[in-house]
Amino acid sequence: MPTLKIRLRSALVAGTALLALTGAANADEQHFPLQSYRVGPYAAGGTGFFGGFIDYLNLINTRDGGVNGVKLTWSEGETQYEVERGVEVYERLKSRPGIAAWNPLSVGIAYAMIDRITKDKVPLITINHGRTDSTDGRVFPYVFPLLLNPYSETSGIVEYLASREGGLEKLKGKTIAVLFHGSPYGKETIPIYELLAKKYGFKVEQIEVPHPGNEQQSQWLTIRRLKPDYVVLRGWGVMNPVALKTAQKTGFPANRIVGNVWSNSEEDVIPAGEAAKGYVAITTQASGAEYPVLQEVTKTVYGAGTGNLADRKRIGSVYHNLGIVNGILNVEAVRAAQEKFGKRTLTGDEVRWGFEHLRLDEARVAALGAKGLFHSINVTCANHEGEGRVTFQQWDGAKWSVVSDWIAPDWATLRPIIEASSATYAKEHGLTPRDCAKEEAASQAPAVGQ
Amino acid sequence: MLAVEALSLSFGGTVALDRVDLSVGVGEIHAVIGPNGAGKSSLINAISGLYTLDSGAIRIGDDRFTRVPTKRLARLGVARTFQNLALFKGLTVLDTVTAGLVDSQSAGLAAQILGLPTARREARAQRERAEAVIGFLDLSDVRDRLAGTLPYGVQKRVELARALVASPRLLLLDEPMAGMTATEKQRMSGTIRAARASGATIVLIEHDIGVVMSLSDRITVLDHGRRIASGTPAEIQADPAVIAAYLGLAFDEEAA
Amino acid sequence: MSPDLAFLVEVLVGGLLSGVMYALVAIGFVLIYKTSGVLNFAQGAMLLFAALTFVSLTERGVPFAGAFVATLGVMVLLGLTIERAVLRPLVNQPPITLFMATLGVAYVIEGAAQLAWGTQVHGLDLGIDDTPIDIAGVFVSRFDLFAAAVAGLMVAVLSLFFRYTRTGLAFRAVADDPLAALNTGLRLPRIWAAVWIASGIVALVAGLLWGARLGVQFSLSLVVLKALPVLVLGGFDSILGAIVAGLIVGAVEKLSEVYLGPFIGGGIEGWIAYVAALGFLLVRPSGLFGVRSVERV
Amino acid sequence: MAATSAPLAKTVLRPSANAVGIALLLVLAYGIVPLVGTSYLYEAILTPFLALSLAALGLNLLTGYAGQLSLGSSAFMALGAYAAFNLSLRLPFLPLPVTIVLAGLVAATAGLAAGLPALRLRGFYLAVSTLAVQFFVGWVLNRFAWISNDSPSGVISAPPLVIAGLSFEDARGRYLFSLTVVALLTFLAWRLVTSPTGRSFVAVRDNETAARVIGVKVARTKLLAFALSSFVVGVAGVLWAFAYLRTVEPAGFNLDRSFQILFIVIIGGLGTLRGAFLGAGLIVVLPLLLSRFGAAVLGDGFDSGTLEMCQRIALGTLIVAFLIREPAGLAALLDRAVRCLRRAD
Repeated sequence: MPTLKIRLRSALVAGTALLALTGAANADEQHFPLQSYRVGPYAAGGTGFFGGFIDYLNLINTRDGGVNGVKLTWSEGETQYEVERGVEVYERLKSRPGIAAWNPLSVGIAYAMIDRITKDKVPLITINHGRTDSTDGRVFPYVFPLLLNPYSETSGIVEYLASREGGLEKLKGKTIAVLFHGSPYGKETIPIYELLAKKYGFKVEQIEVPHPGNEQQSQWLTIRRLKPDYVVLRGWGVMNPVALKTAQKTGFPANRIVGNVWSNSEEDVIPAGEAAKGYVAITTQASGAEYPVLQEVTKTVYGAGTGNLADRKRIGSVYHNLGIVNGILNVEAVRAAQEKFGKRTLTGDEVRWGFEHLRLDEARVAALGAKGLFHSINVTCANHEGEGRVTFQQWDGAKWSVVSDWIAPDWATLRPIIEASSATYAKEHGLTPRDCAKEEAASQAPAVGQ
Repeated sequence: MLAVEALSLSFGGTVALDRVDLSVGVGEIHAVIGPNGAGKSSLINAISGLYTLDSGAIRIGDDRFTRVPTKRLARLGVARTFQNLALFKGLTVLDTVTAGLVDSQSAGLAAQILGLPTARREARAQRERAEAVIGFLDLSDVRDRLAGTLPYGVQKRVELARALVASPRLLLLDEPMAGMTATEKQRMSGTIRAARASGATIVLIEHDIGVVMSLSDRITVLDHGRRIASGTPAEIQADPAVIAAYLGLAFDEEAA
Repeated sequence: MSPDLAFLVEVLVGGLLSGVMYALVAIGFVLIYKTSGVLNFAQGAMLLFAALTFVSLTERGVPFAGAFVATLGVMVLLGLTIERAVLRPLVNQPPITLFMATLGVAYVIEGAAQLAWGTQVHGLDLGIDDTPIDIAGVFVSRFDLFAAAVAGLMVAVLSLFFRYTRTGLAFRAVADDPLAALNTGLRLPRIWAAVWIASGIVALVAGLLWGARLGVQFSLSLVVLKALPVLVLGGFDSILGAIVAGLIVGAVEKLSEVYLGPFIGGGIEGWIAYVAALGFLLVRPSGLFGVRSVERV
Repeated sequence: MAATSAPLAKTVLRPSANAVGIALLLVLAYGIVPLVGTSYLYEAILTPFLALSLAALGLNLLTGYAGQLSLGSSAFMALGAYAAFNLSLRLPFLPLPVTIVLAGLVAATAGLAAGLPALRLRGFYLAVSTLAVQFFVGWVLNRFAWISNDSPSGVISAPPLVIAGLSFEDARGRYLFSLTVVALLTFLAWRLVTSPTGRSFVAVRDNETAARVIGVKVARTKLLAFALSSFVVGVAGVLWAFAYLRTVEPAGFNLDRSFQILFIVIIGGLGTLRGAFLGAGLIVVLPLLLSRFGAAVLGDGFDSGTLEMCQRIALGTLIVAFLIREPAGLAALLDRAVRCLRRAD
């Protein structure tokens, strides 16, 4: 039985196996089913992210005894990043009691789950990825593309380039080449780059790299001819190191290449070796293990031998820290919901309310030991992204270091496009968008029957 | 019925057939003999259009070709067997023999799948015809066996049945009795005569001189890609060139 | 040179050098196909396995030479195992069956490689500085030149081997006519084993060069997809064909991506080589250097 | 391709016994499963099993019966899925069955085009040309945004499954819908392979020259095999998209999927209809069983990554083992088992 494994895991978490096995049955538990991927082409990202997520849940259980006494549990199903396996895992685990939220870290799986989780009334967290228009919580009540959606990412990158040039007005006349992965994912931001190019007067050239991207000679020769001021890498998997290598080969400096959120990890630069030195990439969470929360994870979780990463050197890596941040956001959403509904096992719908009231200002982030790890978040009923800030890190050949301020994307420009898209979705699916003001007023009233 | 005119054929520089002539009259059993490598099978393959000729022409009935279109063979009333069995090893004997009627198939795909009366009638007729040939060649016992699983001699007969089922005007047999016992050969000879009696002209490649002499109306002898003789069995037996070639062969075979 | 011309030359040179890399993978296929008629789809997995083994050893502190020799040993063993466990029992089966078996083998090797060495992404530094050389305004990659030299060396060694050693001669005899070779007393299994070892070594060399280009990771096995059009064009049985076709495929791919891409949409590299190779084949069924085979019935 | 993959496994059961078996299966599938099934059974096992079975059935017509190896089946699944999506989007008045048939025809037309090289190429060359189709279709789906209705992410979501006011929207409904489509097409496929055309398929597979000599229209037969196979595979794509996942992205129809379908055919048995079902059953259920088994037996020490690697190895080994030991696949094993049982009677 798969539960055996989970039990064993939680046993180790609690420190003494017997105690936990006997105690677990009665205590309140909040469950996180994980559609993880630890093998296949994207295993590196999966092990880091789910490792970090589990490490943080472990930390909360070990250090705090759960969230207000409610134990956090999880179970894993391997998906290999394949949609149908993700669906299988969803169907297999969805009947677990006390499910708080789903966190697939896969666009394809997330899409396949939207209908299902909406029907089953459980939140779907797609941190840094997912469906852009699900930012509009009025149409997608259960979907949360926390911190960053692809459009914000695009705007964030442009803002960053502007800051390097000395202001948005300095972008005028510049040329930016966008090298994108030949997939719907890669193409998603094409119109946004066009829009911002028009708005700020720079020239944008968008060049496609066919999947998997292990050959980019022609693309980089084209870039060499265009002589752009910057190249934005909207990459995926093996395409990233190959891009950096080929850039070097064609004489394009790495410090003028800026990677997007799927091109920002150690796995993207290490294979490129020397060629990656100086490369810059966007992120929502800084890397490094010096933040208090990571210190605690290292001490409490890895110290007790229950760390999830096989290789301790990966503590503080980009994906591991994303997992940690994801853990913070999930846990704090549960906490927020508990404030309203009581300190017990919550339903998915109640946790959703928690996510919609997930407000972590800089002070709170610091209190959580994550000052500098990520900036802040402010999720509302209408804005499921939560105004996440981005920062940029540069690779020095061994580690990433932050080289920019926390930058706020230009949400105001993007919001109308998102709303137009979500309106189309609502129409196609015969949905009426929620009235957030009314719901907010209603939820201010004391909850009934708690 | 069949005329081969000055046919030449080569493979990458090696001459297989050199200006060979062959003329087969209607209703004749015509044997082609010669030592190994004389070009007998190449001749049959050229007649059935599997090889492209260097020069020369082939006349089948009233049509004259410089390259015989293989896909029209059945339409021309030509059927053949192969030296090294060319059966469909995944079909049963009944299906294999029925497949020999494919050229006259008229019911379309939709009719077949939906089982329309036309298709059903046709299938019944084909089956009856195939059963008749199977009975004629004594294959009823193995009717439902996969062709590929049968003994060699039986497979040879299945192949002949597949060729005979369409009642061809011209039947090309490439060593139909290879590997058979004397009794089997006897029966095969009878079958071939019966086929001729039902209207087929037959071209036959065979090594067993005894069988050839008793069965054939006329014989053509090839050696090293050339025709060295042609005539009735009696004429061939007396031909010095043939005797020389066959003495040489006998000598070769003993040496080997 | 005018800028446009210089650019054209640069694209062409880049394409030709990429082509060498494709040919490098293709040669592994040719070796096996020539002697045993098997299109070994597992070649990509072997490449991944070799690179992963090598890199994992160096990361554990084994020096370059030691890791190379050890990996060589592992590849020899792998080649022998595949030959013995999979192809020997399937001898005399139709080529397509053998091909499908190699698909299965590819799965096994990919699984085993990652089970043994993990799914981590590794960098592989062969110590070649890859800053471009500027020749009259045309940038040429040092690494690609190095790779081309290695490929050239490998082809030279292979042809010397075939021309002058006993095994090599036997190898050629088998390639020309397996039956005849069998009759003259050559021991086919031994030659097949030798061939699988050779292709294991080719996989190692190609794996290191490709690994240095892409990083050592799962998608390394996908380079077979780049080699297939080369094989179609050059013929499955000609080393010279693989080299020439590699160059052509590389050039066609880059030129069409750069000059055709803007008109029909970018990212056509994934299939244009296939279409070009097949188009050529439809016009000239025997391929670049192949001899028209005669159908035996 | 002169190469033959495996002989047509001969039915060892008497027709009547066969008929009884099929009737029992249908009773089970229609009568008993819907009463006792859980949502997990329908959504995670039966519906994908049915869709993959159908895809394998389609590929088996081409590869198992007509002997033409294709490595691009998932491209035709994609074409079926995207065609059905566009038809239901742009011609919403069409009843669902018509949409599905039209989508199948779109896939069949593409199959016809993809089959053209088969007239000149054989064996590996043909296999590689089907790879070209795979990559080309992937590129086209990605290239033209209107195919996914300008969805920024390229992911499409399926319309509701409603036929004549009857909704098949819940898990059981989608299972029954798939079951019906699969049963119908399997019946038609059975009619096909037992027809003179089916005989011609096998003739071309087993000996193309002999087939041509007896008058089989080889070119036409090959093209027909490509078209019919693609039709079935295309409909399987519709099931995959509409009944199973309900959202579809081009990446879901990649080379791995094509290989998966080919593996189903090999393991199940080339040139048998029930092989497709047996193979799909194994491919769908095996990973689930293995992961349950691994977790139960080895508990914590056995992480999911290791398990997946072992599965990959097991799958590859199975392929090789079947090719060596039982080229006729599970279907032949089943026949043998049945024969043993009957002898024991």
